[in-house]
Amino acid sequence: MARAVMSEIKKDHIHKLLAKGRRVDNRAWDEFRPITIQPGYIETAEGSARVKVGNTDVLVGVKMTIGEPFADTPNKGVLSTNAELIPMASPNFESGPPDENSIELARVVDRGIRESQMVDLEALCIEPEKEVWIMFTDMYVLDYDGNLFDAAFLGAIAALNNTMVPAKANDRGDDYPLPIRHMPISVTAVQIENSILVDPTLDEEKVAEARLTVTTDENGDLRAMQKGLAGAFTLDQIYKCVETSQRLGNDLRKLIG
Amino acid sequence: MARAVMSEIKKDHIHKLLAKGRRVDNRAWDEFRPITIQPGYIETAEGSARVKVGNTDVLVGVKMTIGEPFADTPNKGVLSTNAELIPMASPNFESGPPDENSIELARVVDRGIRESQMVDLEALCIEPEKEVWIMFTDMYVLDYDGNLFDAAFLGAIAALNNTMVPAKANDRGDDYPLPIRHMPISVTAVQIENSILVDPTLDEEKVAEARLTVTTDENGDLRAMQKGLAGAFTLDQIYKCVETSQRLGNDLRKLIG
Amino acid sequence: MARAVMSEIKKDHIHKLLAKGRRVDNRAWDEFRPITIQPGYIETAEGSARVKVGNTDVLVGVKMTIGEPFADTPNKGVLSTNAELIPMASPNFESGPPDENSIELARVVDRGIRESQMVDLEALCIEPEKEVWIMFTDMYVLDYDGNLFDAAFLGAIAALNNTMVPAKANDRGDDYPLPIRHMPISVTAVQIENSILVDPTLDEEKVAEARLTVTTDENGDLRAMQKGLAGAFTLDQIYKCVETSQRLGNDLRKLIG
Amino acid sequence: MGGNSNVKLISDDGIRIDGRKVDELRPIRIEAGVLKRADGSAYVEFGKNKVLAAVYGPRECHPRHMQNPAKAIIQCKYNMIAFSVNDRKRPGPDRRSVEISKIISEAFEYVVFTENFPRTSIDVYIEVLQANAGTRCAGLTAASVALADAGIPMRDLVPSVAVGKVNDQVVLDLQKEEDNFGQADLPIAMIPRTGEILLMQMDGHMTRAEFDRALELGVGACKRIYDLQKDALARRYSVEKTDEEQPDEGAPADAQEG
Amino acid sequence: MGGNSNVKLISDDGIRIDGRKVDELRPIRIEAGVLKRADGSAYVEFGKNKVLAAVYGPRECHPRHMQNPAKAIIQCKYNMIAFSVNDRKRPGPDRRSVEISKIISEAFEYVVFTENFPRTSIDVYIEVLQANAGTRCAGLTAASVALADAGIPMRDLVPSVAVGKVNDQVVLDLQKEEDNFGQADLPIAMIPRTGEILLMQMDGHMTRAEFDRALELGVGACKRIYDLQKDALARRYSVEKTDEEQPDEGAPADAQEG
Amino acid sequence: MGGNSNVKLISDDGIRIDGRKVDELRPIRIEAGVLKRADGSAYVEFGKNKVLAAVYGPRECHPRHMQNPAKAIIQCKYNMIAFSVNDRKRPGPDRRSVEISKIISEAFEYVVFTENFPRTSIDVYIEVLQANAGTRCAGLTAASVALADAGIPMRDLVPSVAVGKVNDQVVLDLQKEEDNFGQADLPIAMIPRTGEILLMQMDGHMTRAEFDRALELGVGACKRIYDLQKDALARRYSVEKTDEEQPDEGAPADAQEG
Repeated sequence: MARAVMSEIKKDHIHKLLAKGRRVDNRAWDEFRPITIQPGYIETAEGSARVKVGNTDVLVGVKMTIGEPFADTPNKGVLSTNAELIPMASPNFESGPPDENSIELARVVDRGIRESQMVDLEALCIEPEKEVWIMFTDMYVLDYDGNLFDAAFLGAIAALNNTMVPAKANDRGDDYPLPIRHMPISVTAVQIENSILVDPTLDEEKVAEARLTVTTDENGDLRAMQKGLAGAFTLDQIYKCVETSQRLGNDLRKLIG
Repeated sequence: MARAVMSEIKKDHIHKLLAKGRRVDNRAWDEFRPITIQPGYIETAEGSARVKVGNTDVLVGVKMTIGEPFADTPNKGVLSTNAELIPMASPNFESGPPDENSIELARVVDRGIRESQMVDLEALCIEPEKEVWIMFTDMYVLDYDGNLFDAAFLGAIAALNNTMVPAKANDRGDDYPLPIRHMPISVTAVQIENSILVDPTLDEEKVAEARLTVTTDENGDLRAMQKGLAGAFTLDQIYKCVETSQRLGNDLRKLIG
Repeated sequence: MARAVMSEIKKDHIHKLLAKGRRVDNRAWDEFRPITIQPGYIETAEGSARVKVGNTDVLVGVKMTIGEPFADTPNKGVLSTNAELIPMASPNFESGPPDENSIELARVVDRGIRESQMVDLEALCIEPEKEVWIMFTDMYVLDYDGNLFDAAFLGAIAALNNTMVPAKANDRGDDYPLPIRHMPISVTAVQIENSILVDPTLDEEKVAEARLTVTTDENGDLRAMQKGLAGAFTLDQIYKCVETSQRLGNDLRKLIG
Repeated sequence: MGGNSNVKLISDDGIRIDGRKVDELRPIRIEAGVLKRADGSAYVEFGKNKVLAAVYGPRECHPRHMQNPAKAIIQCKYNMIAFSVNDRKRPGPDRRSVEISKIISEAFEYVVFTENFPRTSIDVYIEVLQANAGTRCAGLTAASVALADAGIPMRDLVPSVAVGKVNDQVVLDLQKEEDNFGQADLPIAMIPRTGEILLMQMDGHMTRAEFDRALELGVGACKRIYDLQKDALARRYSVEKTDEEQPDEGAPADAQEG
Repeated sequence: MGGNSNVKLISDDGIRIDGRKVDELRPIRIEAGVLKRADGSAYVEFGKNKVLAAVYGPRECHPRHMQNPAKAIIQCKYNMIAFSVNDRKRPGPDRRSVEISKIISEAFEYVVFTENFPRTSIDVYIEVLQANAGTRCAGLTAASVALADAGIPMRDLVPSVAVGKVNDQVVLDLQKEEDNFGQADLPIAMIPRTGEILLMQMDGHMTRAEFDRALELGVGACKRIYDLQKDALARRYSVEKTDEEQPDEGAPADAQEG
Repeated sequence: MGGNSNVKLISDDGIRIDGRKVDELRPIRIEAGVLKRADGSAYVEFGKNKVLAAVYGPRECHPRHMQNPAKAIIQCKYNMIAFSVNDRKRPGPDRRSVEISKIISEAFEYVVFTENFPRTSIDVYIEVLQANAGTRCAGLTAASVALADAGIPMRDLVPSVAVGKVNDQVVLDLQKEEDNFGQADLPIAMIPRTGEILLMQMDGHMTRAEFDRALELGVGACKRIYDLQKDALARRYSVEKTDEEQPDEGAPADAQEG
């Protein structure tokens, strides 16, 4: 995903509006685009959700199989998170193995799930050192109009929230819902000429100097952060992003079951 | 294998002859080129055959090892078919992992063997769910002058017909011939300006609009089909190809031991 | 590593000096550049050494894990040797999987260790057919100024000489030094306009017509050879290289603990 | 094809396990223009199959050595997403999807007026979101609508369906269990206007009579699917007219008709 | 982050297992100009971390389609060598190193005056020879010195350090055991002259107050590392003057100052 | 090299397990011009080794950045087919074949008059159909004949053979068991006209005296193989004259002589 070039006219337009405190689609700086979440969209998955944030469209599915735990965590299930920026979603996405953009996306979502201890991985142990549940979370971007990080993360937590452990089909007792302990939410903002804008569209991303994703939990505690793009943030801007994430996170959390 | 460009003169020549009902090498429309089959060509293989159809030269070998069955077919041997269009065979073949042409070739031959139930895969089970014979059929194209599908398929069935299961070397009793149940034969035809030509040469393939491979068994029943190239067939042309395959298949079958 | 182009002036300079029996850095034809060896350079490795031969800088590390022996050597440890020509070391090295140059380097060093029976591989068997020590020798070229073969080989034998088998951390008794039986040394020479030059610099390699690496043991016996580059050697030149390797090998052997 | 005809998949009354008759299609849903970024797109359901298709192009062809100075090249990529099947599928092309991509590309090369767009590439992406047998046919059907949605001129739309043999009977549009335990599978695609067959594969075991019957069933079903394709494009076009007030922009309709 | 706060890593006196206080850096050693072939290079130790960085460029950018007609592109490759960690790491990039390479490349894109060198590539190679937590920060610190050593003009040097949370306390510059059993990790890099944050990642669990404290600790430590970077370049420069008698060749010093 | 000298491979009368004396070659068969599409080709048997070689070129060199404006590049690919050995070999290059391809390419770079064909590539493909030790030498021998068959001007043909040490004796042209249980292996290739050594590798254990004896044996054997190469080309040429009535087309003969 080479950052696509955008016309100077469009760029100027964004900048001029911003100077007046406005965005192209008339949103407030801290306002998300309309969000729709369709949980359980795919029957062949143990859990799934299709999430649209504006025109950005992401399909997330969770599959679970039985496998061996890692040697250093013998009593914990295994989490594997993958993102596919398929060429269907954008003229700038290419076929092939995950590139640095999809790897960064997958890893940021993965840490947001893993380090927040969202899923009780110990409850996914069947027999210590022998058998645990392996949980594959696959995120497919179907239509790309900016802010993949939040759309994908929303999709992932909605899909996980919706996942039934397929114990019965594997002769391991009755199915049960994935044990969810926390509900972290990520909120991404970009900086454009010292303005902070939440949930950037693709056009805004193209103009943006720096990006910051802040993931917070239901207590407002920080669970993950990722700064991106080539620019820098002042400390004040970072604090502003953190506070915005805490505030908007609470609203977004209500959208999940 | 980008379809190589051919001179307009050569093309015209083929077209003009066809208009008079003739082929460049004077064959009838339903006539194969001379075929030679050398079974047992390679000592290090469990079965092998070198097959020439005109100048097209294919070497097929079968290797067998002991392995685990697939979970959904616990009492059946495993079949693995691979085709290598090595750069030795044509200036248009390139080194590297199998491309779409070799994959299509391998899969069409594989289905011709597998779906026709040519080999009794249950007889290749050693112990259900534990141990079965894995059968690798590797097809190498050494010299390419058209109609790979039929040359490779003839090579494959000749090699299989010639294969001894290496039980002794694996401490599993005495060697025995691979249990063959059916003898499917594929016959490929192309369409050029509404003419149907069997066993196309490379030059004829370059001019051809569409290709149809029809595989029939000793009863004349259909076992596999594959349409290729960018053109289309009328229903009548398809029926003609099927009948030709049934008729010529009987002749070709006699060439195999 | 496309052989980099070098200026005609530099080339002429080397040739003219050679005609007077001299080298650019005033060494004798059979003289090595200054050599420094830092054994035990890396704590996370079971054995390691950083070796400089002139400006050529190589870091070698040995890691050992427990694994299964090969079926045909059930009572022997397993040796795996890998060379990385990382782009840090030269503007002509590229990122990516090992190319033919690093593969040749790794294989020549590997044979020098393996075929010389330098390490007693039988002493690395824990339980025949079940468990043996797998020994990974990784060679990283950090700075490239010619004669990688000898620098890497020196690094490898210095690192092996310095390796403790990590038995304790693997619950297999007490740690013990890797059992070393022989101390082979490689000496590489190039031919430039019928002159033989030992330990070529990068500039000399660029001008060289042919390269010969001869590995001898403490008895002066031959343990490995590899001819490289596009030129040829007369029989007399080969004998000269062999004798030089025997003679200089004894000096270099003293540098290893 | 398991070839196992012991599993009873058709009742004595000729009713299949999902309630269909042997010559009945699954419920089919087709929608055109479902994605924003793509130049054309379509969503198709054949029973429990859910398939998306997107088209980009004609656009500059990369890598350059693949350009054809006389016409556009069609590059179709068929893919099943990881959780579209019961056992997770590793992302990335496998041999099956490479073959399917190739034959679908070849099929569209014939119907698209590629000579109108020399040196370009028309890229068709088919993503199987949920699979239940017959995905290549559903995908081809979707891709054809997506091409029309992208305004790319074609000889005709291309409907596609699989016919098969189950419990010794020829049946239309196999679903998953029928595919797993059936005796033969015959996917076809056709050009309705001329009746020509554009794609045909077959494996399993069919007598000549069964094959003739299967082909007949398939051709008839393709015509019904063709109507649904045209309906979807008509709906898409009328929506566009209403939404965007562009009564003159006739590309999708044109494409659909010729 | 194991998140296991049961392992006692800080004594009741506030002393960590390697003897440091919570706000204390590990011993840091920085040397510039340590390789001959590279255009610029640096060696850095943060405690037991041993990291080499090399810079090539500005040079012709391959492949050509990655060239930017307006400026240089920065291509940073972070890599851990096979025996830099306890369990041998297979050579070649893994997902972690791809991500780290990306964010380090982005950080340098901002500080290097890339517009001075259109169409070129500036290639930065970071090799972790021995790892003990905090390698990306040590690598960034080294790479920044190597860029200066190569005479590439930059806004500022970039110091980097990780702050973390261990046994419910905010601690500076985690070493390996603290990283394995800690509760949060927050690597940052900054531009000392402006106080801006150039790189920031965080995972684990921190309250807002802990985060503020961590950021404060990190910013302070970066300033100390900045001084060490400048010292290393000054030493390198004075050595060069003595050795090579080139009093006018001021590139490293220039780079260091602006 | 198993290095196991306990396995008795030479009888007390000096006879090897396949009946040969220590200084005796296996039966060698060489045929030129065995493939239709290739510009030149050859088939070689050394005992149970069966090797095909094909040459394409001089032809345009891809990728372009590998072109040499002053001469042709030689790209040789040595490959063992999957069923050429007892345990099936996965298709695709392994490290062994990469090394062998490199050293064979280098050898031919010296003998081919590459400066006659600037910017082109001469591609040599060696396929080992059945392997029984000594395949690189059989392959080189075959490739050399294929180059001549392609009419490519060379300094000389290149014969190649391996010498080894078995049961403490120096023996010529090791077959499989001798290679598996032998003590040393020394493949060489030479330029008969000048007596120069073009390829040499050695592994195992040889005293200096053994090495000298091995080299002597190998050089002698190469001369015998050289005669067989010339015979094969002469037969090929006379056949061509008879078959195709082209008495003037002397390329293969020319190539053979210089």
